[in-house]
Amino acid sequence: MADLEGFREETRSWLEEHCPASKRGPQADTEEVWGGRRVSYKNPDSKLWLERMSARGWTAPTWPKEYAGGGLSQDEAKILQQEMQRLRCRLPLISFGISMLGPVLLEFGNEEQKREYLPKIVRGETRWCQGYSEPGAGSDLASLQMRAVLDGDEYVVNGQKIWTSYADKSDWIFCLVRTGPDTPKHDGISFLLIDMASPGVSTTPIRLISGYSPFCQTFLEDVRVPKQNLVGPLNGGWTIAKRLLQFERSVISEGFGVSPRKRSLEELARRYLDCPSGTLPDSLLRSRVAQQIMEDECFRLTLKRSAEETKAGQGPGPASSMFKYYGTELNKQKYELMLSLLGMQGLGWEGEGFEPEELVITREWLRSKGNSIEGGTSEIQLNIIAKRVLGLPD
Amino acid sequence: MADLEGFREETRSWLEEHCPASKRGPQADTEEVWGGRRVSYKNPDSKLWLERMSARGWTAPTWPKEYAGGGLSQDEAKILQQEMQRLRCRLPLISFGISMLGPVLLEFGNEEQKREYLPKIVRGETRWCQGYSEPGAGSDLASLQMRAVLDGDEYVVNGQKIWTSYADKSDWIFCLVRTGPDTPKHDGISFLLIDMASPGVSTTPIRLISGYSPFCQTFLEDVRVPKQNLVGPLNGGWTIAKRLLQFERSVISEGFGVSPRKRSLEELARRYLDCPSGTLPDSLLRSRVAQQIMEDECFRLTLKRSAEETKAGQGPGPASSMFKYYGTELNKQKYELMLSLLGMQGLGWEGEGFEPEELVITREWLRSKGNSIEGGTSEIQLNIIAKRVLGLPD
Amino acid sequence: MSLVLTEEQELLQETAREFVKQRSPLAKLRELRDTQDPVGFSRELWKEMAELGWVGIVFPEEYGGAGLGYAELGLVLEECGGQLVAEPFLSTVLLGGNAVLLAGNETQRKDVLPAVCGGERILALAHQETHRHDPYRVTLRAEASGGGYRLSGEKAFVLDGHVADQLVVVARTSEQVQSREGLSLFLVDADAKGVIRTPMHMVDSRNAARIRFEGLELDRSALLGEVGRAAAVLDRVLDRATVGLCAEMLGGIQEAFKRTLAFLKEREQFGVPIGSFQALKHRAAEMFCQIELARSVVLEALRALDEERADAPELASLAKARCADTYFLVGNEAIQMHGGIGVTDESEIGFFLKRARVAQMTLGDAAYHRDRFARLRGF
Amino acid sequence: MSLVLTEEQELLQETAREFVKQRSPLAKLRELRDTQDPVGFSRELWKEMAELGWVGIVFPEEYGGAGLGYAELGLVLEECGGQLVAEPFLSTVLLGGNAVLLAGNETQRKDVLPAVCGGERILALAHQETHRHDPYRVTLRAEASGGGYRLSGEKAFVLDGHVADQLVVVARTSEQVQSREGLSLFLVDADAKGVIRTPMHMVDSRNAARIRFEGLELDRSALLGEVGRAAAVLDRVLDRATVGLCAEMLGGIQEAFKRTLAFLKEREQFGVPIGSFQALKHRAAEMFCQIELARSVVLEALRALDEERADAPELASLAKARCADTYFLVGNEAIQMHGGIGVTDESEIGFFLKRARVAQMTLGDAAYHRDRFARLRGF
Repeated sequence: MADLEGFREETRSWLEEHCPASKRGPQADTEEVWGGRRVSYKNPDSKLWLERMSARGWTAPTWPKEYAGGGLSQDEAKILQQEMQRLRCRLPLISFGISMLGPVLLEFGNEEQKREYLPKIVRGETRWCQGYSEPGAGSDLASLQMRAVLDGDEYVVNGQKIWTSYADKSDWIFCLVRTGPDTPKHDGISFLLIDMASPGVSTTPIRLISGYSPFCQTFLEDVRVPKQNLVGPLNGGWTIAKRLLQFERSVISEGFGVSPRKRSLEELARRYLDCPSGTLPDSLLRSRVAQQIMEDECFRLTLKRSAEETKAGQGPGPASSMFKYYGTELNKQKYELMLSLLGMQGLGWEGEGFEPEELVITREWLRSKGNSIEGGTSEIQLNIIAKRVLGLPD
Repeated sequence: MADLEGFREETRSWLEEHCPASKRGPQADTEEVWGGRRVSYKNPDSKLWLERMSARGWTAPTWPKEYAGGGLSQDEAKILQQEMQRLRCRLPLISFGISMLGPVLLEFGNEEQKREYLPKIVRGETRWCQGYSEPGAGSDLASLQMRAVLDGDEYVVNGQKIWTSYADKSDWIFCLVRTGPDTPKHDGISFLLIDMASPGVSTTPIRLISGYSPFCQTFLEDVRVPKQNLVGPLNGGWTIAKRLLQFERSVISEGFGVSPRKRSLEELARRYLDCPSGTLPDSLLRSRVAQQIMEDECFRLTLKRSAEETKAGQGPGPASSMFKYYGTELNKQKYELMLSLLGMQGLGWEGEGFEPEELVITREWLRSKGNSIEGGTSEIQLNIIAKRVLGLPD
Repeated sequence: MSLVLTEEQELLQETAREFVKQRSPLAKLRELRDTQDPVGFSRELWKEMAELGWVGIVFPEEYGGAGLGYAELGLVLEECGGQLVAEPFLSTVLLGGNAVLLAGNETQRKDVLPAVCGGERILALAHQETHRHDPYRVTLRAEASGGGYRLSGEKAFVLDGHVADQLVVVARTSEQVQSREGLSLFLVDADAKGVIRTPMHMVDSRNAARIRFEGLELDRSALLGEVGRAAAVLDRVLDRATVGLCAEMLGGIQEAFKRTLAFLKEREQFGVPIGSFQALKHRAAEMFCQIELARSVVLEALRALDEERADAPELASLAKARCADTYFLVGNEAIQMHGGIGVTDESEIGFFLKRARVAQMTLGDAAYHRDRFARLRGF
Repeated sequence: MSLVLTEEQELLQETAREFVKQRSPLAKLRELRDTQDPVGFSRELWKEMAELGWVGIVFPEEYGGAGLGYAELGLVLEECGGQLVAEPFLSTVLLGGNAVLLAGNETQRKDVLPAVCGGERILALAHQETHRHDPYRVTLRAEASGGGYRLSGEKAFVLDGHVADQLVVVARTSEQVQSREGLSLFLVDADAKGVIRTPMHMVDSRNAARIRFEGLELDRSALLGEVGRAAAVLDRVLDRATVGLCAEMLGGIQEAFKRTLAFLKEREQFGVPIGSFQALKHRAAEMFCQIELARSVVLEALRALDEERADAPELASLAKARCADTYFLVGNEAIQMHGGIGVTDESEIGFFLKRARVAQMTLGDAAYHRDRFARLRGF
């Protein structure tokens, strides 16, 4: 304990000294740093902050030092997080490499792969995206068709991925590919790392109902991939795929645990019910606001309890399906409530008649509809809970 | 049209003359007449009223006159109903024979059976009950096990039925029995009429959570049934069974279209929110009351539309599943709302602390839970809608 | 009158279905949106609809209409709703047109309605002032000035107000805000000096306007109906418009459901159509029930308007609450059941969700209409 | 303190589970009901529970208690809730006992609490007057009389009031009905002259009483705490009782769900276990999520009581609203999923539905606690 307190003090003073003032407190989405070859910094402090943090391995605090990670214990990592929150330090790097690929490489990668890829993730040098879904393989991921055929020392990859987040901005993609027979479907899948600068890779952004385009279609045509880019055993990719989905679900559901910069529901209610203080005048909306806040609170307490219970260090289990399911449903419900509060003012698309904040809420309301689909639909999560947690028969 | 108006006038004056005053307006459940061998009349007028109505065949207005029915057209029957409502005449007879067995006999019975059974139904001389479900065959009705084996001119029947409504008070039972092979399940079922006075028939009432016992377990042990009591072809009972279920569903759902004698939701709200007039003080409960009344109204309008659309004279189709499902769910929701209005006063079981009306509501709240189970669960109704109406694949 | 269609009505329904399919499928709305069409609908198409007699369906023949009823208009609106047709039935016929028909004097009717029925004049009703439907909450003032009136104040979410030729403006001539008394209607040329319009681009790709009246001077003849007594007319106009909107919503609900059902039968995962999964089946069956209820109440409400029944206001609220909830349910389920495809702009299914949300709030959401229903019932 | 159990807590949990299973399974409640037991629980069993130290868990050792916390009491209540144990934790420990502990002077505590901890004395809190929970709505008056007070008025739904040895009565000594000010507590012998009790038999087979006070004369020493200032204490008592009730509800919720899951795996229709039907699976998974949430908030609320945190009142309301909704959901789904068997009295599953409904209303339903949460948050 004494050691931890010492660590807390060191950390605090290091952060106070090294976190640039402009990287503290709320910031715009456009200031987020995702790294990669094509990174550009709107704010030079962002670059500085990333360099300082990654030099200590603190962009990936619990990864081993030998792979450029922070080498921190869970307790130390928590302290780091608390101290960053205390100072309101922004994350130096947002990265699917850190949240999704890294944990998988640590568990399934060989020594060479860890040494090759992890440090570049820690330093934000490589931006990764995820090549899982295909047009015919959504909820039924294992029916995927992208084919990788060994030709000498290289795999030749052909096929199409869909829902690749930010594929158009990424350097590398981790892909599920079919290397073995179609049936049984799960047995012929491998996990392959592909440099997107390879000839034959192309991407097209997908426009969503919200007007945003965070996803792409990704096409691979005769793309040649060195065979050492295979992670885990040949045709053994499904185990890795499932593990990674658990990490992904945790990311998505954690995302809904807090919403930092936006106006709270209570603030929105006060503003749009025209009631700066005291009891809100519309009993029905007031009750819905209370209910939503209470449900969010219950969800937060459940995340907290789960964290305490799994402190021992296990990764996320099937319960991650619950968080993914419930978190996204709750988020959709919350946006519906916001729209009810804003009334017609929450139904603009663009132009003068609406405030920018209102337009963002409308767009994010539409965006929220995808949360219960991406990363495994709500229906898939419920299936997983029924089967894995409750043991209900097939 | 002129004829119909003539019929209306005749009917009206006949009713005015012949319907005893005590059989008009609200009455207690205990005054309901179910007929049968063991009938006893609390009120002598009830007997008189039944005799007068059945003499004209108006207990079964649309059945052919040759079977003692009223021989009325659909339009005339509707007029009779309207005129009875106008005078608030009570039904002279409540009978599963009229609502369930009769229509089936008219469609599937042979001439002898019609002549034997229908007139006694019309006159309320025979009280029928339904032997469908078995302990192992609820939603999966076709897996029933009660066996009937031909022995000379008689079937020997062995097995157990459950959920037989008022079996302990009935004279005859119409039963689904297995006469053929188990697989395919549907092909070995026959529809058999059994006199409950036969040796080997016994019943035990089932106590429900509401404290009521409207259902029984019915045991048949070596019961001998003349083979002419078979309705329709041997092993062809499943078609009849399904048809009868549609009639049953209509009965159950129609039951929820109106609730005559009870306090309305608005009256309950006024009483238990202590607000004799004006706007109800609890906005949330007021909104729920409004919503319930509105949903009941939508349901009523849908029953009405369906009646208009099927006026041509078809029997109830798969849409009856919708009414059964929705009507019972709505009814459950309504009782939950009543309990919310009554507060703790709606949670009594017996004794002084509660008014009789309150205790009835509590019991009926519990009773309502069974509505979405008996006569085919809500889940079964949804399956039927999905398959038969929406054409979704198996 | 029966809920079962007459032969004439069936013919009208078929014509409307065919016309909408050929001339104004959903792709049209996307095109208008993507080309950032400043009008947001097609004036030519509107003229064609007028020539087919649809624009004037409910107006008396003496004003160029067909003298038919809401049962008939409902059929057309239902078909339009199925393809999210953006032409101005709601603004021009149901709101503006009805205001002139019900409140106007003979001169005003003769001036406005034939032009409306001919598809030449677009109207809008400028009533709402805040982000919430609240018909008697009127602060825009009309003050006596010379022989006429001077209008000052602002309206918002005036449907099609950005292109309307004439506006029917609800103004306060006396009493306090929120009072049902003291309201008056004025017929105003939309391009008059002192009328400043800002377009509002809505999420459903339709348009409305924020309109400021800066001391607009009006002649006495601009008054529509009796001074200070507009509420009774306004109620009737809003009821008709609400029921008409519900018919449109019903069309959208049914179409979104139809497309979703087709998708459930077609889309395969795990080697079977996803419509074979029982959880989705049950949800689809539930939607079916809700839609059947919506259909019943909309048809009854249309009938009540035609029969000028006393329960028409109640039925309007019943229909709107029901359609709002049902469109919400179906719009959301449609997206979720379409999965990834459902959230792409490339798919048309998202357009229904967007329209559902706007239609839900327009002329009062379900909570508003439940409250109104309770008020009408006296509790 | 952690949400993960300590070794001592695990031991307590196991002991409680075993004891309840052996000595007080659900069948016991049925037996009490069917024999129309006038008490409605077993005084002997209550003594045994006292001997195990459970009755006094949260009371200081100086009054015969164990000096432990709500985390520990919660474990016992959860196990009791699983078998719907009817013994008087809520009335005697959480409500009555806490009132004496928080408001009483040393003499009063010494008189009452050791007898409570020993399982010898049953208490009840007579606070509610109408069919709805509304803590400051007190009309029962205590008027100064001689050196003491005279109590006149009526209480209803006094839990276990039909057999309590002593009553803690909330009375109005000043101010208007509904005022938070002017409330006082009195400790009254239940068999005193002028106390007229009518038992109320509730649907969950527990009992309460309607109690009339007909000018009951009390000595000055009957006053519990400061005159006119009882609200603050009452709030704390109700919060503790609410959270305790939630722990009991959580136990019932979990047990009803466990039984339903077992039934889904066991019961076959169409040749397969009904738990293989996807629609039921999804509903079961949904329940699982709701129950996990309920569990989290109950554990946090118990912890907040032990840490005497400022957010304890908020958490009490959060827990009650959540448990009320979840017990309602699970109670109803349990019946429906059990099918025909579920609605028979022979099955035990219906007992959970009945208890769910009563527990839901007791000490305020979800609507009450959502309103209170909003008030506590200031909106």
